[in-house]
Amino acid sequence: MNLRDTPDEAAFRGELRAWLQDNLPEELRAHRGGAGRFEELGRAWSRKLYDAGYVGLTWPREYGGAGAPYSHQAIFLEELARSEAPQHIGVIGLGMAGPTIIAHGTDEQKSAHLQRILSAEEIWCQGFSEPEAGSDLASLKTRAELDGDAFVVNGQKVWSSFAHIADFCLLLTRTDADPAKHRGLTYLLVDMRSAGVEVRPLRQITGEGEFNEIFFTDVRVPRANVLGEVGSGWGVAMTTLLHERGTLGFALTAALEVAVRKLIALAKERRVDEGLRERVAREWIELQALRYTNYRALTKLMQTGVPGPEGSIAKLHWSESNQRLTKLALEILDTEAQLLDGGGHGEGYWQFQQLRSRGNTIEAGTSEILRNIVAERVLGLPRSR
Amino acid sequence: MNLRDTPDEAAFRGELRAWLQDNLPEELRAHRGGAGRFEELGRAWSRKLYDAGYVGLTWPREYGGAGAPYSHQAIFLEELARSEAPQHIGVIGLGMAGPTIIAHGTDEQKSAHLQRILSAEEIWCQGFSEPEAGSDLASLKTRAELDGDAFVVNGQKVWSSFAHIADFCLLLTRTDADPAKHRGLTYLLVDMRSAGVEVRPLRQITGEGEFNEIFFTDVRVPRANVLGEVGSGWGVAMTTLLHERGTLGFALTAALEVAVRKLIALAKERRVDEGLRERVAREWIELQALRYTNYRALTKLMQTGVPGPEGSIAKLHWSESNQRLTKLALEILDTEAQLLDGGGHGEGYWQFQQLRSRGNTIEAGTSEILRNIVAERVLGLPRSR
Amino acid sequence: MDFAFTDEQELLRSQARSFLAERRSLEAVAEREGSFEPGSWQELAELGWTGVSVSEEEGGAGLGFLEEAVIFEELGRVLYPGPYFSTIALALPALAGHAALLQRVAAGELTATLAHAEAAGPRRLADTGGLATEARQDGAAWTLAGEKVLVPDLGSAGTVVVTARSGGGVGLWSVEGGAREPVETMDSTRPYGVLRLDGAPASLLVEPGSGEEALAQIRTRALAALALEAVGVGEAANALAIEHASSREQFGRAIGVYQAVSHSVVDGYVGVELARSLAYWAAWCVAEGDEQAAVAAAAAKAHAAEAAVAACERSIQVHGGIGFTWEHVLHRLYKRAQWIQAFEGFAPVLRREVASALLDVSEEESTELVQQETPVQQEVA
Amino acid sequence: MDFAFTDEQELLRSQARSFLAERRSLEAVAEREGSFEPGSWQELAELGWTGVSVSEEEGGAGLGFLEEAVIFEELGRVLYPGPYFSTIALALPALAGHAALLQRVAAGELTATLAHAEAAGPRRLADTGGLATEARQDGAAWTLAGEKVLVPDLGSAGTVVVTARSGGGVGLWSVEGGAREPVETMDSTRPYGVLRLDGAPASLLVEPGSGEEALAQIRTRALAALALEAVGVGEAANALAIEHASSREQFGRAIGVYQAVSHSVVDGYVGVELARSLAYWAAWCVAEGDEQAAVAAAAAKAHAAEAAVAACERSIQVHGGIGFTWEHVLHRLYKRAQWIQAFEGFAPVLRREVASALLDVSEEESTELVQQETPVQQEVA
Repeated sequence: MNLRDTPDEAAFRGELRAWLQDNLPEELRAHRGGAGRFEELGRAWSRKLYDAGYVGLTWPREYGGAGAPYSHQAIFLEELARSEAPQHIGVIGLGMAGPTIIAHGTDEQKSAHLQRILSAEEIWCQGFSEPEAGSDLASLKTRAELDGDAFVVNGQKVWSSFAHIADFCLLLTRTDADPAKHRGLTYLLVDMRSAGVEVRPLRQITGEGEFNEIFFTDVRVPRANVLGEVGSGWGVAMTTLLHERGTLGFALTAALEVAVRKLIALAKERRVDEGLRERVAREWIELQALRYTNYRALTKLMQTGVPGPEGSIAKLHWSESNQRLTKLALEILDTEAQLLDGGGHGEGYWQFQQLRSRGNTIEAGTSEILRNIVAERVLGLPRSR
Repeated sequence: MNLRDTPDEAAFRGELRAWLQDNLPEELRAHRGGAGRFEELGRAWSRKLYDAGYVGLTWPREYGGAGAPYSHQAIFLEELARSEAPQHIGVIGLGMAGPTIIAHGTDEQKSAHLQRILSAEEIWCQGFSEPEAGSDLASLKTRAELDGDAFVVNGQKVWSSFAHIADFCLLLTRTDADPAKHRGLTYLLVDMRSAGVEVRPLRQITGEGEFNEIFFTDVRVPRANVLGEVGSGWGVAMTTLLHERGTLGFALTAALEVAVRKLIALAKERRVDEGLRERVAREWIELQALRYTNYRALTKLMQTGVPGPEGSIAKLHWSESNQRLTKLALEILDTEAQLLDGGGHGEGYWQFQQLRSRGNTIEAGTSEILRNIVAERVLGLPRSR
Repeated sequence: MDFAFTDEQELLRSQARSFLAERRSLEAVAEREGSFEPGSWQELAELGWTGVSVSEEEGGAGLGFLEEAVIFEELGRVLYPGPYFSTIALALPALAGHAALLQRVAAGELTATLAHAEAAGPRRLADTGGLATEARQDGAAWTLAGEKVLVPDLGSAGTVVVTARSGGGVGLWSVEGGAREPVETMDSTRPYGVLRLDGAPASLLVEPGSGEEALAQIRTRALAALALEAVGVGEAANALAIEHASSREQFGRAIGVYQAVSHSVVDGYVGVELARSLAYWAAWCVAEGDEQAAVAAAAAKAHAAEAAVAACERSIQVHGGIGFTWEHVLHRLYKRAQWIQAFEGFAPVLRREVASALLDVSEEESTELVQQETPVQQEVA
Repeated sequence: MDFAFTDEQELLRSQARSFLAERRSLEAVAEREGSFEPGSWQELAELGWTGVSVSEEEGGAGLGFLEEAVIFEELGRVLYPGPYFSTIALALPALAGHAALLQRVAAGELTATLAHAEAAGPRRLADTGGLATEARQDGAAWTLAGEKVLVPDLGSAGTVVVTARSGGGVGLWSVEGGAREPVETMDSTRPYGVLRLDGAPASLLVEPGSGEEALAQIRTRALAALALEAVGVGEAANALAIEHASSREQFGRAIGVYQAVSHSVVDGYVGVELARSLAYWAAWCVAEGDEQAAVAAAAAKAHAAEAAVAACERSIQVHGGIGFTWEHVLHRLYKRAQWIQAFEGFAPVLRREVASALLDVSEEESTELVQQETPVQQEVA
């Protein structure tokens, strides 16, 4: 056990920190999240990260990655959080599309997409959820019917981040009305510029439109764009979700660290009473719990190459911590908690964060589904009904 | 809406308060609960209450009751709590056996038992739960087989309060192995002095033995002791449980009021900090919430004669309040929280209460079952699986 | 002992509920993005709601706070975006004795609010320390100078009751002028405003020196009113959760069959029912002028605001993604619940106030509160 | 960055676990009603556990706190009722430099504890205000006079490390005499005692004036040790809950299929896993003498004690009636979790300490803690 950086890690961290100091544009610092402001600048910043060699740190070198140990990726996310820099805009490409294509893609698919994902030339979105198929993903209805050398896609997807700026979509479709729902699904890589694709932003309770609906009307997707086999979409999708949760912990810790830091600054500024002080300390402790749980997971990942169940635990814990923390911030703002300008932190920062946090226990696997997963797969409890 | 006593209620309260001042033996005051100390004195005290006309306040006059409005029973419980006097020892007889016999009993059963329940000449216990049939009551296995003019009972019951001093038992048995579990149950009134009845105290985590196991080996129960019809035991049992929960609210409020009062005294004595003060206030507020919810229920009961769903709500709320409150008391005791003598309140009062409180969410309907009941019967949600 | 609304009060409730369902439903409020439609105020006045507690001579119904309580709860259920809370709970008590103003309020011709907080001065009604707005008398005429923040419904209020300091101490004046600047709030149905007074003409409502007492009474009423509103908000959020849990299917079944869903809905329901008991208790204390009114109102508001917020959060979670969208009405309930929560202090602030009443008193007084906090026994003592 | 125990440490853990399962299982502890069997101490010594951090010259293994951490956690899992915590966490650091005592501890010949709290004086190791026990020197000989309360494992301790005041300030002495009175505790596996010293002969361990510093180090070690114990206790409670939820049937199914049960078990598990991360972090900080050790230990103990208590409570609830009986082992875990919780302050007390470290410092220092609380980056700076 050694919680300090190895010389190699220390060197990597030092270089990165210096690079961020020199290269992070001031207007990107302290980006509050949400879709609105980041898009224009996001691709340029992502490209800059790519050119400096900081994108795809753990990807194999043959696909344009750095082939570095996972600890470098952890350090990268920590340092990004510390400097309040935004992440690469292609989070779905990097975290989900890329690993899934590496696992299941043809050589053509790999060479078409992987390098462009890293360089932010291709932004990806995910087309899994549907209005009637949320937690129960396997009941999805978007149809893909083979017509010559293409699948013709009709249906509707929802809760799709980045769809309004995405170049490609990871689309899960039904190609067979098999009663065994998990079979009969096919995974397609869809060009978002295809005719018949329409994206409508879904306004959230924050007032911003971070997610989208995507409507597919007779969209033709070349057969070559099937990822994996026709009918094997469920298995491919599980790879995507495994990667979604497997690499999540550090990004969540980084996000929570930023929030805790701002919370502490707020508490100091407002000279809060003993009761609130104690609750601020609790949030800091919960952050450490998340951080060191991730380190345990990272150590296991580096030893075994397989992500442990900690991804689900981290998501559960982070979402509840972030919800509690942002409510605490509003309580510190006290009678000013309702003010969207002037009274709070700049432009309703905490109000935005607090409202946004309610989505944390819903998106990327509801807390209910995650608890089912931990109960069944980690604790071995009988399958919940 | 008028939260003050009517002149009639005020007169009743005034007399009762004066009576308690004159008649409550000092050694019964501030009885901490638990089985150990109360038994010897309990019957005498109960008889005294009976002789003064304070037992069976809402029972019909024809069965020895006072035929008074429910508000008198509420006032009775409030004043008992205020003076820290114990309740009548026959709580199961008064709250469950009596009402069930009134509803389903023969004239012979009524005249044999009702008056003796009031006077504490007969103490009752309940024989419902079994080791394999807790929340799932209908799966009980204790058999009763007709042999001439008697049922022969074999089986085991558990979690039976007062069984070690009880004269009679409300026994739910299986007389038919009907696959529809609810049918085939028969409700018997069993003399605890019958041959073949053995009671073994079950020691609890407090160290005391408040509950018991009861073993029945070839116990002969006269056929005349069937309550209701043979095979209709489930319905009769539901009457018992309805009364268990229907009249519970005021007793729970009374118990919580005693606890809150002691908590406040402790907090004042220990001059606790702001954080603990606020938590003490919270418990007082939760007590008021329970109290006024009961008043709402009482008003509805007096208007309609039917207890509302507030019984389940009161039980849920009380059990969690009492658990939180007793933990708070130990936190106020701080480094002395572990001391069973000297350091805490007399003879480990709070330690006993805190440990005992863990049973509150299990006994008389687990919180999980009560939430199911509220979900299905009050909110009309689809039946939980 | 009778803890039920009278038949007349229940009739008022059912009339209110059906009127609001038809004319001012939650859905309709959402369609207008929660903005106030001035015409709606006259409708309320015609129903007699603006004059409930105004005497019959002054054009009101001569009823009391229990009837207003019914209205507060029902308006909370549909998030009525007009200045009813500001006019009836915050301003009206200060108008007592001013027949002309009362008549205009009862007739629906005048809306009002209360301006007390200041940027560098007091933030709560319970506090007048540092109050800097000045009242000056010139003959019979008064003028006020100062700046008030966090004024509820300032944009839709006709007259503003303003706290200020003069030689005689803190008093209350009414002002119609001054510069008003709207402030954007999370809950758009009840925005705040900033009021700048630079020698604005004012009418004296409450004598200098009596301001603190008037504020204390207003505060107790306001806390009780907000507790009642919170009950309405929480009940509406629960109703949506029950509806969704019963109809939404996943894995081939209504999601309400899953205990993770149904037990959460139950806890939301239980919380609001307990809050309801406290809110009605507080309402009765206010209506009766009971000496426990201040503590009861603080306790009820603390509990009910938390219950409403929790009910909304549970409801959003039960709804999943759809409950997180702007188009769904839930977020509006949630934002109002949070508005209520923040007004005059979050629950811990109010609970500390209750703690003082319980712990910083003699044995005897504390026994009063603990044992006899139920007013049931008062006639015995 | 390597947040795993070494292979040697893992071997120690698996040996400990199988030894304890065989010889000192939770069930066996329960059969003896949690009483200490003195013979068991020699077994521990033979395994080398009493001398883990004692140098090899003094008969120990010359290892560090990470190895002791493994033992603390494993002993917590089975509620070992002997004075391991008292000897190794509370007393041992004060014996540093006293070779003869260290040798006896390593050899299993000497158990020990620490007596600091006084009835009218300090109650926590963090506090020496009002410390009234007096140390008097007569030539080379010392005697102590005073009364100590809340002395853990006093009944089974050979020597007692006692804090006292002399002209030079607070120091630490060892005492074998004095009158010892047992005190009944909720957790019978770790009883307290009262120690009365009336001129008892004593040996100086830590110079007067250096007592506070020594206590601070002992305290950090003790908090980390209790966090580790709490993880063991919580894990044992969770294991029982999982086992019961998988095997107990109601309504024709294992109760673990019901989310009210399974999600509660999950929350218990998640709580203990998070606590484990904090406890290992604190252990590493103690082992390394890291400057964050005090804050890490306070944070870990606060969190882990609450997690263990919650895990026990969830487990009792999942077990239903049987979990509430004396014969079931659960209540013993619960009582130990509560013992840990109360020692040196419940979580809010410790969190206030953490709050001071975060909020009562300069911008720079706070940034250190917030951003760089991960020691990962220290070699960069």
